[in-house]
Amino acid sequence: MTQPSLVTQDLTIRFGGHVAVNAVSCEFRPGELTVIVGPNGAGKTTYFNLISGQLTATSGKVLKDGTDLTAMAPSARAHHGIGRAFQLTNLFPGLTVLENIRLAVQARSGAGWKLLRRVEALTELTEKAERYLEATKLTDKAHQPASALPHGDQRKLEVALLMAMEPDIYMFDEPTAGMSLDHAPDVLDLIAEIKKDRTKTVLLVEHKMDVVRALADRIIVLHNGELLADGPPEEVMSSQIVRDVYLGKSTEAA
Amino acid sequence: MTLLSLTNMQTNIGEYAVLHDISLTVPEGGVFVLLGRNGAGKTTTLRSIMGMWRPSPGSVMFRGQDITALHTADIARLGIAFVPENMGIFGGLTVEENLVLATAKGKFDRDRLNRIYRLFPALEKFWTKQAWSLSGGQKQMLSVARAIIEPRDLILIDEPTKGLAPAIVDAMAEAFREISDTTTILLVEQNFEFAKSLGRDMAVIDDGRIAHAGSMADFVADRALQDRLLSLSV
Amino acid sequence: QDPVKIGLVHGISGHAFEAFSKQAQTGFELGIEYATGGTNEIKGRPVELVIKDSQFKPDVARAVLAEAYGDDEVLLAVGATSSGVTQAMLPIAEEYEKILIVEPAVADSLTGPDSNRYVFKTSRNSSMDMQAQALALQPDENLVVATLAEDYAFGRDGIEAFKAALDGSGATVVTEEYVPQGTTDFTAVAERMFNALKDEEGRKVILIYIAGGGDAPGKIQAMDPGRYDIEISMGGHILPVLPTYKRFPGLEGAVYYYYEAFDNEINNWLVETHMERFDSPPDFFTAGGMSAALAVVAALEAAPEWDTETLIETMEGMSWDTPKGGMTFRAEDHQALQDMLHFKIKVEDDVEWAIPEKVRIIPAEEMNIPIGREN
Amino acid sequence: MNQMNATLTRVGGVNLLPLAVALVAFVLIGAPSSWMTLTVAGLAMGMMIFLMASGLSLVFGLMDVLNFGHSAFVSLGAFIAATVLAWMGGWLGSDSVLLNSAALFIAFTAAILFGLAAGWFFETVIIKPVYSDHLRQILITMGALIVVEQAILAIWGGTPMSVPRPHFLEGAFLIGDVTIEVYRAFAFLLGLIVYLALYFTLNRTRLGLLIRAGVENREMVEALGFRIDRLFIGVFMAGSALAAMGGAMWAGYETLITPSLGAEMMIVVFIVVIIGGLGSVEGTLLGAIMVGLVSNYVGFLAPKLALASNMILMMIILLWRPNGLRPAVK
Amino acid sequence: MNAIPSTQGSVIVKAAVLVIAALLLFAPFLFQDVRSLEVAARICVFIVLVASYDLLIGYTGIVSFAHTMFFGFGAYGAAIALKQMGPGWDAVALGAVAGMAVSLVVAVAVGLLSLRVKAIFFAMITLATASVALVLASQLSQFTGGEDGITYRSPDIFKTATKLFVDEEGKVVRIFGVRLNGKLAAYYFVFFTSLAMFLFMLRLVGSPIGTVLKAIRENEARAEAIGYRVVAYRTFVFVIAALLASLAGTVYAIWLKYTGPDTTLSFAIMIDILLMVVIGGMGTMWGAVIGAVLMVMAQYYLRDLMGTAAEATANIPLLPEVLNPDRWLFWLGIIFILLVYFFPKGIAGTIAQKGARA
Ligand SMILES: Nc1ncnc2c1ncn2[C@@H]1O[C@H](COP(=O)(O)OP(=O)(O)OP(=O)(O)O)[C@@H](O)[C@H]1O
Ligand SMILES: Nc1ncnc2c1ncn2[C@@H]1O[C@H](COP(=O)(O)OP(=O)(O)OP(=O)(O)O)[C@@H](O)[C@H]1O
Ligand SMILES: [Mg+2]
Ligand SMILES: [Mg+2]
Repeated sequence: MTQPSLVTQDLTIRFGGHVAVNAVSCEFRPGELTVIVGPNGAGKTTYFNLISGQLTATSGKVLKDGTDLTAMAPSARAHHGIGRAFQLTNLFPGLTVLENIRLAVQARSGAGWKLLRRVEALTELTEKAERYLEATKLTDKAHQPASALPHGDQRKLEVALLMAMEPDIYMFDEPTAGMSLDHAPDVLDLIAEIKKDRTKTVLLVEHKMDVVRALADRIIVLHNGELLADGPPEEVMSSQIVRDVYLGKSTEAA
Repeated sequence: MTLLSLTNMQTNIGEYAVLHDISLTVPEGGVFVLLGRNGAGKTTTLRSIMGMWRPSPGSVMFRGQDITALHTADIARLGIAFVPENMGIFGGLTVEENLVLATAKGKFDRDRLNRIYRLFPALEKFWTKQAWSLSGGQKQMLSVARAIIEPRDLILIDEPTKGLAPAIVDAMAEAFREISDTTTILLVEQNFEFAKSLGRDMAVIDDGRIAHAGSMADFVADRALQDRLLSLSV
Repeated sequence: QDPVKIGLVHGISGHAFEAFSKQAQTGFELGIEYATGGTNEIKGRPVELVIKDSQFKPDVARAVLAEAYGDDEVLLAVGATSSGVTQAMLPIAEEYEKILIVEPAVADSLTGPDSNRYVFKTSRNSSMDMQAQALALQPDENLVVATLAEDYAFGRDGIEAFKAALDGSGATVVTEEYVPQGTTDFTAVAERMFNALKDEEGRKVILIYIAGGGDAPGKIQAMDPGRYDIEISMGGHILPVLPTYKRFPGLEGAVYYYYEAFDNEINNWLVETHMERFDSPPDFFTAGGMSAALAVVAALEAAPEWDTETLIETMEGMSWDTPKGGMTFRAEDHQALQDMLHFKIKVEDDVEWAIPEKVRIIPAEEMNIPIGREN
Repeated sequence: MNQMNATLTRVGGVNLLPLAVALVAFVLIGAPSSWMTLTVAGLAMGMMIFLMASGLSLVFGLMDVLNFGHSAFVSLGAFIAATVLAWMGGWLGSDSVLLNSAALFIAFTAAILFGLAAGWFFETVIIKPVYSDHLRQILITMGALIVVEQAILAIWGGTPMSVPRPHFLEGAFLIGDVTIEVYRAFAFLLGLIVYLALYFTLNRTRLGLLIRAGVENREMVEALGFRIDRLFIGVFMAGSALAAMGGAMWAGYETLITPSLGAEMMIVVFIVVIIGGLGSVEGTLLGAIMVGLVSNYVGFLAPKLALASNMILMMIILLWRPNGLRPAVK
Repeated sequence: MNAIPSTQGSVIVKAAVLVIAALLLFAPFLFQDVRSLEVAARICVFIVLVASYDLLIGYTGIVSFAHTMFFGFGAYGAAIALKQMGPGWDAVALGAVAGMAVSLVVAVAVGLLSLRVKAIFFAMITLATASVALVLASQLSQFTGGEDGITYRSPDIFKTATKLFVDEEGKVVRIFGVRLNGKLAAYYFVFFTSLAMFLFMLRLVGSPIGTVLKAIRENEARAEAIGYRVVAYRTFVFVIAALLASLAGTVYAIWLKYTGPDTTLSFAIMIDILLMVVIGGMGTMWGAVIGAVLMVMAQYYLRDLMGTAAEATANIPLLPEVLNPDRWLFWLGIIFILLVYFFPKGIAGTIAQKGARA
């Protein structure tokens, strides 16, 4: 088995008296797509926030390829290859779609501090950004401001930003929420594509069971901030406890 | 009996024409589902009803009264509630305060409150927490709770199930079914399973026009139509 | 005949002091009228006033003064109201080699080392204010003083001048208090001064030297210094402020001008004309503006030629009459030496303001005003 | 840090801060009569600042509108009250306390009425187009400030105007060696009344909630059936009226006023609102009292530092609590 | 990636700026009166000052009230050096460097300490810092001249009496009636240093860092998440803007030969800068040019214009009162409100956008 690329050790955060993520230890490996499920408020997004740095853990550690990221700022973690897309759309609303993506490409390339080069002169950046536009089928909206996109396209742009960061660890937080049935497959195809690259690690939060079934290599279940189950999809999904806390009766329906 | 009717509604946002021609009749009682791809104009339709965008030309009639030109607040006072796509919760206020504002007199009806607690236990748990710190799904619950804390004639709901765990989705379906006896629900939904289980009537919007309207049962039966309008084949 | 052009550079917009500038202008116009006997002509040439607004901004003041000298070709210029603005204008006079008469700005430094030989100053300076103030206290061994001033160069220089004037009289200064500019609450500093003075023997005085608002005297008075036999002393003020002096009957101090105190032909004309035209008596800056105008006319009439060098020669040491008596431009630094008024406040119910009644005129010779520079 | 804060909250929280400051000052000052004089004067000064700041706090905190024009209302209130008082010189001069108070009451009412009208005008014409745009708010209200200041200059002229005071508010009570100015006692009472009125309307009604919600998401409050536009006008009018009243009160304290009076008080008012914490009237009161006390103590103990005392206080408090002492929104 | 996409409107804006640049370049020859040259020089300096402020407020969304403080550091640096050491380029260089050094230290300190806090608090902290600087300038009067400021001489080549070129008779050469004297040299010194700084800023905002700044303004948290260290970038622009302001201060000090609180540090200038940024249009360097030109012109000429208008309308009741030149600030305020109201994006921004729609 390959070395784990991302490890969380006893990762914990409390808000006042409320423990949102409670001593979660987990290892993630390249080439593996892990789906994180759990009821609303289980701590999934918070877990992501702890890994990518929007929140700092009360205790516990986050390691990427052996490097301790726990105390780093989000930007530093991004440079260590952690990338994530947000559950609630989180873009640069006043910039165009192309500019949004180019920013991510530029961050990756480290060109941010070039003071006296004109942006236009850095054609590689633009070309790369255009590739991601194409991959997410947003090319014809390239020059619209992000704020004018309909919800579904904003979700796509959110994903495109993550892709453009070219991280080692991809974290998707309900990427297809609110996407219509004709758009969702585009995004799912992209995720499947990343999965094929055996050097990348993918974490996915998703409530849609068909998506989970189609993509997951492994499922972990969070409940009240604790790691409740961890294992291959069929095994986890059929366990009684998961049915009780998460699925309700819709398992029968589906 | 017709509760709400939209006639030849055309809405522009800035310089963009978004709705081209929307005519729709929503009967009283039950759940009316609006379907359509991303960007089709569903949200815009709901906002046009609420008076947040102004259709022109076109008109919105509610219980026989022309509400096209009314102020949003006055429309709401007619007994119409709105659950927006982005949830529209007040992050700086606590869960309780969010709900207080949605009541008519500033006081809770105990029964309704208990029902909401049952439906969304998280809200009771985080009653005094500031809403911005809730999880995505909890915010969605709060937004729906705000709409049903008072009896209303019509609720406009924009994609309530997105981000909700399956168990909660079930509970919500249950709740909608329950209140739809007395309250009409105009539901925009991408989750076809959910929509299918609730809807009595439905319409599909495509590119700012009504592409299809009819009963849900007929639509469910017609696979070809579904494929064409919603790309359900995947 | 070509007109004689005279530039008036004052701040007439953008600051609460603009009213002072307007007084100065009115005074200047009246002065020209009086001195030319209403003909508005000097040696047959009509006087034309070129009025410029410094907006109370030093850079603007420099530009408009340069414009007056360079483009409008004024013979000489008069200004300005604020000391900082005037300070900035001084080098322009030197650059254009034309005369600048400073009125009504007060700072000593305007005739100090950074000034130049093209600058003459008709307005009084801070040293005069403070020396007169010291003399009005009739200092002797029995006098104990606590001083209160604002904490910046103007305030500190004033207190220095005051102490210099007390030197040798035997009076003591027990504490010097400085408050930030714009202070409105004087409780703390009053407590400090009370504490310093209350156990002293002799005549106990708090000397207040605050140019800005804030009403320090009133607020200190409200704290009842009388219970420790402490009296308040301060300089006089412009008319709109004098109503507030009604709270201090019997207060003694020194002031630049009060219209009833000076009895001479010019002042009588000024008061009469001003009453007639504006229905109010003339104030500080009206008298100041008039003095400047009288200096200009006196110089132009005396000078054989009107080129700058001849004018400077004429004006150095020149004496002329003003509403407040004779003034003399000191040859060394071009400061006009002048008399000051020692007053005592009298309150009369039917007069809107408190009257600074004349005790005596302090003649210029009694004051020892330091020489700012050697021209 | 967390623990420290927790202990603090248990014993009364930041509300005790002024008490702590006063205690420290007592030890440092030594002389009880001086300390008492300073403390009482500081409290009253705090109340006066609160009166001027409350309107700003209301508008700034609840509606998230940064009204630089606030100081213009303060100045206008001062001038209007002064003018009315001058007209009623007869009543003021009389020995009857009743006539005295009547004149004062009319002057204050005039200022308040004017504030209401000006607030209405300001909201509908100037502020409405720039809600939720901080920068443009700062700018447009700054423009309004220039206009109003110039208008005051045009109407009342630039020379300082003296403000007659009713007789019964002159002078001081003398208790032992401690002096308490009558006018300060009056201002203190006025401030207290305003505080209580604000506190009850904001905390005992849904009004405060509504306004806060409206600031965050105007559309949604409307979708809940509230006419937020009318509400905002109301709040704005109240804020302006408070400003005008604060100005009227300050005019009486200053006795000699210039058109720049409002602008001169503005920095201290902003400081108070900020150290108090955004949006809470309680915070503003606390901040005002802290500023009043600290500046008096520092002025007595270390006059050199007096100028910077407010700034230093603000920096310390912001470093300790980046959102101010008692922010309404955490 | 310019602030303004290339549209018909933005072409108009750029053309206008080019015309302004040309007018400024030939100003001494086109307008041969004293005031015009003062106005032109002030415009040059303020363009730099406003553009550097726009880097903060327009491009990064940082509201600072301390910009005049940095302007003042540069001006006082040069002024004190020139005063103490006498007129000379060594004094200018020393003053400029000293001013920039102080600006650098203060900007880094303020930036690192407080750019993390909420925008409004940052604004307050800068306001506090700036007022402390103002107080210091007043208190250290033995160096700064206190409220009255200091006058001094600038290098000899800039003296009006200096003849740059002489003809056979030893008289100063004239071109188109303009004397080639030190005043002219001083003007071109101001013009070209300002131009250089402006071009530097233009390049800066067109560089990748310009995009990053805008991203930070739009959504700080997201910029951090995709890998930009927000505090570092913010501090960096804050420092750059401070250094440029400081240099502009030095240039202005050399031109004015006087430095005092009212020409450099005062809050009134801060407000002027704000007004200029807004009138011109935030987030576009071109806007800074337009804003500075209009405001400075208004300051110097609106008054005269109103005087003329008041005279012209002398017979009509009321109007002359309202048009009284002493009330010019009143009108400036009104114009300003209308501008913010109708041109929310400033003149440059609005014109550029108009084109985009057409
Ligand atoms: N503020 C806006 N400015 C410009 N265009 C807008 C704006 N809001 C919506 N649109 C456009 O209007 C069209 C319809 O949008 P709408 O939000 O109504 O779609 P929708 O059917 O609700 O889509 P989704 O399922 O993604 O929510 C889209 O093409 C969108 O680009
Ligand atoms: N900053 C915060 N302060 C206080 N509580 C928080 C904060 N962030 C999250 N929480 C709480 O932590 C819990 C976990 O939230 P989280 O957003 O991680 O849930 P989630 O699993 O992503 O749920 P969902 O599926 O609804 O998005 C919630 O109860 C939430 O209220
Ligand atoms: Mg989540
Ligand atoms: Mg939608």
